[in-house]
Amino acid sequence: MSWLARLAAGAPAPVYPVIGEGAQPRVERLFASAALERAQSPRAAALLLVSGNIPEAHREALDRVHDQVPRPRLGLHWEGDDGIEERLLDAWRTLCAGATGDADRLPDEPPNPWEGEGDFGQGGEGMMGGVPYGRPMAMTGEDVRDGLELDRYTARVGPFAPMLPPGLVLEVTLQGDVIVACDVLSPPYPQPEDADDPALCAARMLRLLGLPGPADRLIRGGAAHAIGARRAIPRGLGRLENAGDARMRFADALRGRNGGAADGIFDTLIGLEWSEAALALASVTPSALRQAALEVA
Amino acid sequence: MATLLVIAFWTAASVALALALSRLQNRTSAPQAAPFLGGGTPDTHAWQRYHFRAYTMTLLFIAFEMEMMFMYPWAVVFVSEGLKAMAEMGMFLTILAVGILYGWREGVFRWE
Amino acid sequence: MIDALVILLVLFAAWTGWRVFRVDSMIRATFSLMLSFISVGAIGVLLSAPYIGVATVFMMAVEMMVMGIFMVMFMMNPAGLNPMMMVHQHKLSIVAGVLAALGLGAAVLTTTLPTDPVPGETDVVSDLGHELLGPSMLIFETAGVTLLATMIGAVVLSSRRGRYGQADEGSRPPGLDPGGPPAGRQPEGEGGHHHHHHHHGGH
Amino acid sequence: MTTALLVLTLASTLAVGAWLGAWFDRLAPLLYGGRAAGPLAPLRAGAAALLRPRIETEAPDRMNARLAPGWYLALAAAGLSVVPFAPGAALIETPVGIVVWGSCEALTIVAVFLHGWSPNAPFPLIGAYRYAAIGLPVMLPSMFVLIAAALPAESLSFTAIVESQREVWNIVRQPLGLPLFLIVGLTLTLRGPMDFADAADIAGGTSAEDSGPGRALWQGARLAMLVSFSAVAATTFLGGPLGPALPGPVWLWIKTAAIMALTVAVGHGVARTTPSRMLTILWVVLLPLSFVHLLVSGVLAL
Repeated sequence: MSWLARLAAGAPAPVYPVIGEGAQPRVERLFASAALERAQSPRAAALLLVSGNIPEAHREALDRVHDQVPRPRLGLHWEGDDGIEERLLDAWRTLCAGATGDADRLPDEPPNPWEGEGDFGQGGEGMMGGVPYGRPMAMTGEDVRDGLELDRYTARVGPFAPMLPPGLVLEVTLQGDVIVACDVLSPPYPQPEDADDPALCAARMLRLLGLPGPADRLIRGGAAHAIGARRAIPRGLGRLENAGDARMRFADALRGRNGGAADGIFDTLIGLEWSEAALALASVTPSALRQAALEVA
Repeated sequence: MATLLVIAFWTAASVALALALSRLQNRTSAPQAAPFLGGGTPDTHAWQRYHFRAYTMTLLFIAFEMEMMFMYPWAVVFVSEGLKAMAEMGMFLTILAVGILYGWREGVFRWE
Repeated sequence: MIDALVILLVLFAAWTGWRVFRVDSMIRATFSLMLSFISVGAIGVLLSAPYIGVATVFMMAVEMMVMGIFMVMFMMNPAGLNPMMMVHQHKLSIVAGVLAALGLGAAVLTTTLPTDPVPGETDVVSDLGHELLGPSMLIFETAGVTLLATMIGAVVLSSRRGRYGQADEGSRPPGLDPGGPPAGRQPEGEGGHHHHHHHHGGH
Repeated sequence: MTTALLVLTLASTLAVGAWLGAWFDRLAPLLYGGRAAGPLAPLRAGAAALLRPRIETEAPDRMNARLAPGWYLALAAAGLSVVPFAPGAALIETPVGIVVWGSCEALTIVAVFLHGWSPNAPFPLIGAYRYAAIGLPVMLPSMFVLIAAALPAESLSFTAIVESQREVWNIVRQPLGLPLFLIVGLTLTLRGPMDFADAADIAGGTSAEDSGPGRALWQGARLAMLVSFSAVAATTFLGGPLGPALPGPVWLWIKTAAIMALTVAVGHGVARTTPSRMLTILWVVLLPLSFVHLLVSGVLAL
């Protein structure tokens, strides 16, 4: 083992958590206290922590996230038993010692066949045509805000996106960073009642506001001392009938109160900028969001 | 001249470091290279005619910034010219503040 | 030594300027142009105009950033994923370019330029400041008014929102031929979908 | 000879400062009752990142993906070069020091934008454009603050700005300057309330697709920029290398470390609002404040 590897083995294990059914509260509590690094994307991780049941329909998405962790990588399953921290640290040390780790799960095929087509083999034709490097280019369309008809980018985000609740798959169409169309393809996974704990709900908002320290403290049972957390949320964002807006729900969660139903939350997303949309979704409890998603999905 | 040589030296050193570090690379498979969307997939390339929402602001900004460039030489002679400098720059800034007020009233300092 | 550096910088500026038309990506083209301007600014520094030289770098950095944003917004195939030709009307542009270069070069070479070396100790920045507050004051204040006009013009032309409602309300795109029907997508009738309270007047 | 010594001093200041900044980041949980990490933690994290492989995204702008962290680091080094380590001893002794630093700030926007543009992936792209929207107007308070500091010095050079603080530091006679400049620093180093490039709601933004050595270099460059910004702030507001008993460079290091700690603490404790609101705040609140700051500094300088 080189000195670099020995040094690296002492670092907190970089983990990307994949949260399945019923695992959200325990994963959030694990990362609030353990000496682990919760990676924001699989690119920054070496370990993939899969916790809870993943439905068959999301198997491919799981494999994709798994493959996006750079090799050498290791995937671990966790069903809530003790000693997960040691298991993760052991796995990290094994990787640092030169283990080859898990192989890719998805076949090494481009999203569209393209090689050898076009003048330079790039797969495209003309200015905008074909599938250069395996994908087509975005095309123009209507906008909901200023009427400039620029490109619309459509993608499915989730079910394991770090800024969305686990299990939620949104098919969003963006113009720039503003959502111009949005469909719920799959609702968030069912979670135990514990996931609606106001501390966990407020901590999710704090994380989106760039305050992981206060968020961890809140989960461990302390008070969140942060400057401007409530005022950073725009007034009127994600306003629902009988449930106020995101700022109010956040203030309620900090006071230890849970919000009510979230019906209609997905309709408020159209026209929001991406970070506003993420805040609006995080401002309602997982159970309420699941109900709202089941109604529109 | 020393200025240029020093900056050229730092640039060359940093670029050399960046290139040296980028040589350590694995072969990336196609699913691994796909953009990260939390398990989801995109329809198209991310590069697009990107709808930048603050475009009017950038035009205003350029005009304002151009004006700011006059202020550097002004700052150097401010103390020696005294009130004259103060009055002149006050006038200049007032004219430009009108532009900012106008932009604010038209609501350009937001995501359009 | 300074001569050699100036020549190197001139060559670099010309090369990056040429790259602007040879790369496919708008972003690469934009920042090639920025590098070209930066070397021109560096030449300014070498020619004892430190403020003008460094200010050029400063200005060009932000301006090219803005230009890049607009280039990507409005150009087809902005990242050059499909190879393309960055120039139109080749022959005309080559002729125009060569003529302009020759003309400007001739103008420089035939003019008897003043040989008035700046003493090393001169504080050129404060000279510039005194100039702005003295003989050039009118020009300086005129620049302020001009920039105000620029700001207002930019807002009027590009902002959709405004105090008196949407800027494009009731507007129609011009026809492809004089007096012809409006080009592009037609405004929808009143029965169009008003899902987002979004007016479809004239795209 | 002096030049070689200054180059060495500067490089080691950047390296040691980057380590210190990374450690401050790991001490920040203490503010929130969490566990702090030891001084070796930054080195361990760096080694861990260096050991990981680099991956390449789909059809990336390969050249810019590789070079963007390098540009960022070069800008941090160039910015630090205009800071005098002892009265009159800057690596770049130029009459237009604050304009050189301003250019470094402006080019930082370009470097961050290129970092987000180059992977051809949605979250980095959103981060890049957001950063451009916020970073550009942040230039304005920065220019106002540095111009205000140049008024009593009657010069644009940092050496003269240091000299002008022999009697009283700028933090006393220009009280609004440091808070405004801190916002600039948070933007330049992608931190906390001004981290619109690498935010959590876009999975790490411009670095969402980074792994391995490229990631390590990007994070290192962020920390190097923190050092440069803090040194510039210490020079502009805390008298730089001026101070009794100890030699100039030591004073500069102490003051730089203090500003770094302040920046890190603010970065960890202040919430980040949405980019649209931040844009309004910048133009409607911070820009008028900068006007007031310049006016007050001007009246006091006369």
